[in-house]
Amino acid sequence: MLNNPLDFEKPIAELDDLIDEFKLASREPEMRADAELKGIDIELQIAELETKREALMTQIFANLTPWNEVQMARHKDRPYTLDYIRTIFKDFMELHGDRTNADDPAIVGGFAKFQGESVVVLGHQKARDLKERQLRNFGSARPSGFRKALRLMKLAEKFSRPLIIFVDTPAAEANLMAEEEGISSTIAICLREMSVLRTPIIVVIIGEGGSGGALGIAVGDTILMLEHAVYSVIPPEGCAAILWSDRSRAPEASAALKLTAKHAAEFGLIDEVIGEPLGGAHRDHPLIAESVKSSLSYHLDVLKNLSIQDLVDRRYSKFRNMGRWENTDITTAVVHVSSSD
Amino acid sequence: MLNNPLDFEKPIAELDDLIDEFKLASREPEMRADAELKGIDIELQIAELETKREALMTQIFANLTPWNEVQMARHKDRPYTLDYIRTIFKDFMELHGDRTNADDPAIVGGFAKFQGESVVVLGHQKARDLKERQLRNFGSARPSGFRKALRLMKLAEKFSRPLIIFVDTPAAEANLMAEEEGISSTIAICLREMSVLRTPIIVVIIGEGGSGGALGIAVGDTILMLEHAVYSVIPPEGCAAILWSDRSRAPEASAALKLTAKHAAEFGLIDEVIGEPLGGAHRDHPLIAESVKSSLSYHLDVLKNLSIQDLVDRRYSKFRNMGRWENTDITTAVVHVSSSD
Amino acid sequence: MARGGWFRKQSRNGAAEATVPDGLWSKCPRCGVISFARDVERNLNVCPKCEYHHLITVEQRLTLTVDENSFVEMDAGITSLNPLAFPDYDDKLNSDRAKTGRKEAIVTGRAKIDGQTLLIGIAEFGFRAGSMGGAVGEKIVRLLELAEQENLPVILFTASGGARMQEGLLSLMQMAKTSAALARLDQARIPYIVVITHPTTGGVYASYAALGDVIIAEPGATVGLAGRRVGNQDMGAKLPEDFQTTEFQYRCGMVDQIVHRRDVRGTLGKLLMFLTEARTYVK
Amino acid sequence: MARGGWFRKQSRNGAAEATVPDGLWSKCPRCGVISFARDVERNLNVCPKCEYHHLITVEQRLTLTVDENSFVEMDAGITSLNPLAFPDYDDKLNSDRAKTGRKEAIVTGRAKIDGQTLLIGIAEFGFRAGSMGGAVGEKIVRLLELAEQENLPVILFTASGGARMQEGLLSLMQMAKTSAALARLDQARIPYIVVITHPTTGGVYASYAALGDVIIAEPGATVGLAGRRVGNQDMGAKLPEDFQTTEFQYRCGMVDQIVHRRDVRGTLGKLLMFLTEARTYVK
Ligand SMILES: [Zn+2]
Ligand SMILES: [Zn+2]
Repeated sequence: MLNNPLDFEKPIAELDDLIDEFKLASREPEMRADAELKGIDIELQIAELETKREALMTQIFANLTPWNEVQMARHKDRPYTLDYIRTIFKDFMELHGDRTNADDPAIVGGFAKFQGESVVVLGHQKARDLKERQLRNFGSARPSGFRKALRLMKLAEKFSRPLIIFVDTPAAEANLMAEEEGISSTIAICLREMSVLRTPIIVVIIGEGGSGGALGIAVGDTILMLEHAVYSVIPPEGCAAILWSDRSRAPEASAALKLTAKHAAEFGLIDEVIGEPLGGAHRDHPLIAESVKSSLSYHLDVLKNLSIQDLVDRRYSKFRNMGRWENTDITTAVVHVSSSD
Repeated sequence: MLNNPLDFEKPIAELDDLIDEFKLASREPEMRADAELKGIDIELQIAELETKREALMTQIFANLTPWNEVQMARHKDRPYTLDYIRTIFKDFMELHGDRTNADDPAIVGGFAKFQGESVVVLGHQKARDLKERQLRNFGSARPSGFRKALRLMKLAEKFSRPLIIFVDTPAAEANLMAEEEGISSTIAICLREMSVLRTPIIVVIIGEGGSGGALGIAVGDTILMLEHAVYSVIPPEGCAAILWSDRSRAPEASAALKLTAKHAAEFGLIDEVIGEPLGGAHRDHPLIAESVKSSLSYHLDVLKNLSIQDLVDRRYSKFRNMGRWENTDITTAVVHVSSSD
Repeated sequence: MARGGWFRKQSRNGAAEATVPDGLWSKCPRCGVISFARDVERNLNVCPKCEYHHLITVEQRLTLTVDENSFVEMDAGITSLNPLAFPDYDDKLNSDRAKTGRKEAIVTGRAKIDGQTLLIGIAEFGFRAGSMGGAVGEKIVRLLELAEQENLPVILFTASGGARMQEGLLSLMQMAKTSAALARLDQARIPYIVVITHPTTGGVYASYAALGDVIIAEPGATVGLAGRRVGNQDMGAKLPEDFQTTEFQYRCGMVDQIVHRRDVRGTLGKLLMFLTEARTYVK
Repeated sequence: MARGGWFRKQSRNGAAEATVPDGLWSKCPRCGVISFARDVERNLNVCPKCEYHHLITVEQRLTLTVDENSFVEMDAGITSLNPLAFPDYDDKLNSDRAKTGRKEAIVTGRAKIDGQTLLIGIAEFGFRAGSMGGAVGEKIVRLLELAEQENLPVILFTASGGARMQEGLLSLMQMAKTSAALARLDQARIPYIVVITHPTTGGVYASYAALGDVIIAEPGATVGLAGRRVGNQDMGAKLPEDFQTTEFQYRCGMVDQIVHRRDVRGTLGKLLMFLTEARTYVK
């Protein structure tokens, strides 16, 4: 059962409630007796409802709109970075502080063991209850968060540890203090330094890939993305505000922005879409963790077979070739239709 | 004439006033006539006074106590970093900002031409009038100042420009904001990074070399020190407070601390004492500038003849060998009586 | 007294305004003073009253900045596609192409300042508010790669609303693409100077605009990540008068010098001299 | 009820206090609670009431930290001279030598934690308040140079009033000397871990104590540049309750973890595992 069902999940939640009721009834002798008296076959009812539920699930989740995907990516029951760290990794030793003026709880990271190997893991951290959500600034990193992230990346480089990064943020913080501390400059420095970091980097977009706040820690050798995660140059609400001066038209903007995992893969901007359990990662934390783990494991092996120089050269080519454009100059006319496709 | 004579300079200042009066009289026909009437030979008087003044100068400045040297180093008429930059260098292009959150006016720096060659020059900046002194925080650098300094040092390294550094600070800032922004950490990082910076570094202690705040930008290949500058592990007032709970006993502490240029040279901690005009740098800005320039010129030529690797190795040895200790372990007994002497 | 031509259309984000009025008179968007258009132009399109730096065209910028006839454009034919089939984007591109006579929101090429050869890129704010899509990213990276090959210094004049929304995630990636090329330039120790002009925001400020070895900025420019409006909404806190301007960024340590338009050329000439001089002493 | 022995002499700077009372009882300098000395000792010299971490001797620290019998001391004979002929310094040195049985304010050597060999330095606060003179600097640099030669990780336990005033400028230079050796260790990519214990201030905090790849700190320690008193005098501003403590430095991003004394050994063991594991994937 979900704590926070989305609108389009509510029919499923209602069925779930009904099934639960029957299941309860089947365990209570008095209720069972009452049902038999009324000629109701509880087991049959449950079976029928479960069949119906499965059909409903398939129907709903096969037809998610881009806006539904945004909602899924922001789902409050969705696993967050620390959930993955706790399940996929061992011996997590969190490191704190940017060595400049703060420790930003919106980004967590440290050493950990991944399948017996020492790695550095980090990522944006959201939270569920209000107090912790505020503490984590809703996953919006401040300059100190990016500085901490960069510090951990340099540690990973120094000690030749693979870097595994989870991305889940609505955007970078952009308030007065963030501007005063150079949020733009800090992100830019992260982009530059990650592109030449001499250690393998795997990035997993697990929820919201919110523009520069996401990309600031997402320059990797391998970019994985969960099926119902989104990755966008601008929040759909902001896009709608610019296009139509109407934030409520975010669903339309979501469609226009092509911000789903499927699109990111089509554009060649990510390397793999990690499938989620039917109905989304939030319905089966252990299962999605297993999928992420096995994908990480596969890709880490691939990267480990490259020399460091190949790795860094390959990373440069990867990002250097992103983007589409054409050259209308007749002498050199060419259409560049992207990156890795 | 001095604007701000020190106590022990006052007899000289009084003579100066008297000489000025006679000189004025010699130019005023009425006063001349009056003097002749009274049988006073103005020119003779002036000559006598000037002889007396010279004797007094020699006598006073040959017998400065360590505390007098502290007073000299802090003299308000003494040339500051920007005074040297303006006279010794050309085309100074000041650069600003630590790229983190501030631009600290207590440290200035930028590109400049030294004898036709591009260099990076930086240093602590004090000031004379109260408003600018406050702006410059009396030459006490904040973390952002050290970050700016380090940024300029890295620019010097990147573009292979020699680095010329002027030191003149009572101490690093240590207030709440400085602690919040890691003043200690920032100084430590400067010390570490300067020791391996791949460009020649010449440091000139021009006034107050105030403990960590001075050393934080003073790890160089060649350390020059003005005759009346001081360089100390702790301000004499602080030392007196610790030893005798009495800051007014700073003169005694100054003697105990052996903080003069002469002592620094004897301990092998600096490479050259730059002589000042009789009575101190503040009595002849152009002359001391000329001396500093010629010393910089000589030492820069020496450094330019070294390979970068030799330079960096030599810098390591220089600081690695500073300090005195003995080994009382009978098997390896040795007395280490310092660095370069 | 004729007053034709100074009622200018304000663009949606309040940042852009026509730079040179059609008519005789020009009203300053900051101080409101009405001046002879010719006087404003003669003053390098800086308001004679309040020193407001009007937006200028790439041609005007080149005239102010590089040695006469020294500029040779590169990659002028590179232009955007509409990979997302984003509504109205094709029309907007075509309209901006017609309006500016440019194929994209940046012009790149080779030029000289005080006789010193360099590579230069100048944002065309009139083209999609200078925003960075695939074509802008490609043109910048080609410039940077050429700089590395030929060991030439690079100067970029920035003016941009940020990453170009209509190219979605592909445009966001231009931040990483340009920054990666700058990482290589950095490792090759090639000078890279940024001149921030009004306005420089969003993904452009959070990538190549913030990565200069030296960063100078024209006074009064809007410079920040998210734009003042966003900041206001998020915080409710009181913002300083000069929030997200050149002066604010200078105070916060992000800008080396605030340089009046009349001094930009001289400053760049001096910087090039400092940064490109032969490294005589390194053995 | 006997109360012998818990009236302890407070040192001038308020930082030091006798760690284990002679008598049966011990009064906590922070919370004032009186406990059985034996109970405090059994609790790793942490106050059972308020978790105040009492100063402990080098022997106690080694017992808590390294594998039994694994410690082999180095350079035990290195000791200070009195190069400035500073008043009373010789006497103070002799008295501290007698009191601590050590020749200097740091003990260095080779040891193991969880079977992993490392080089370790532990400050002896009882010797000249752990201050850094020429002998301390020399011992640390020897340790660091050996670490580079033998590719061994280094752990330093800090506790110091700063540079040792009585050696004047020579002691200030130990900041540069130790930091220069750490620069080389950094370039050689050898792990360097700092454990900050009460108190760590002045020139020690502004050099090797702040340069750890990882920095952990015991709770409640005084950690800062100039000491709370100085700060107060300079500013008149209201200071936070925890100004210049472990917790303050942690909040300001200077410390990776606040680690209770009972967990220091385990944390170090884990860190060594992470930092020294063979680099299998690098081709
Ligand atoms: Zn105006
Ligand atoms: Zn207690």
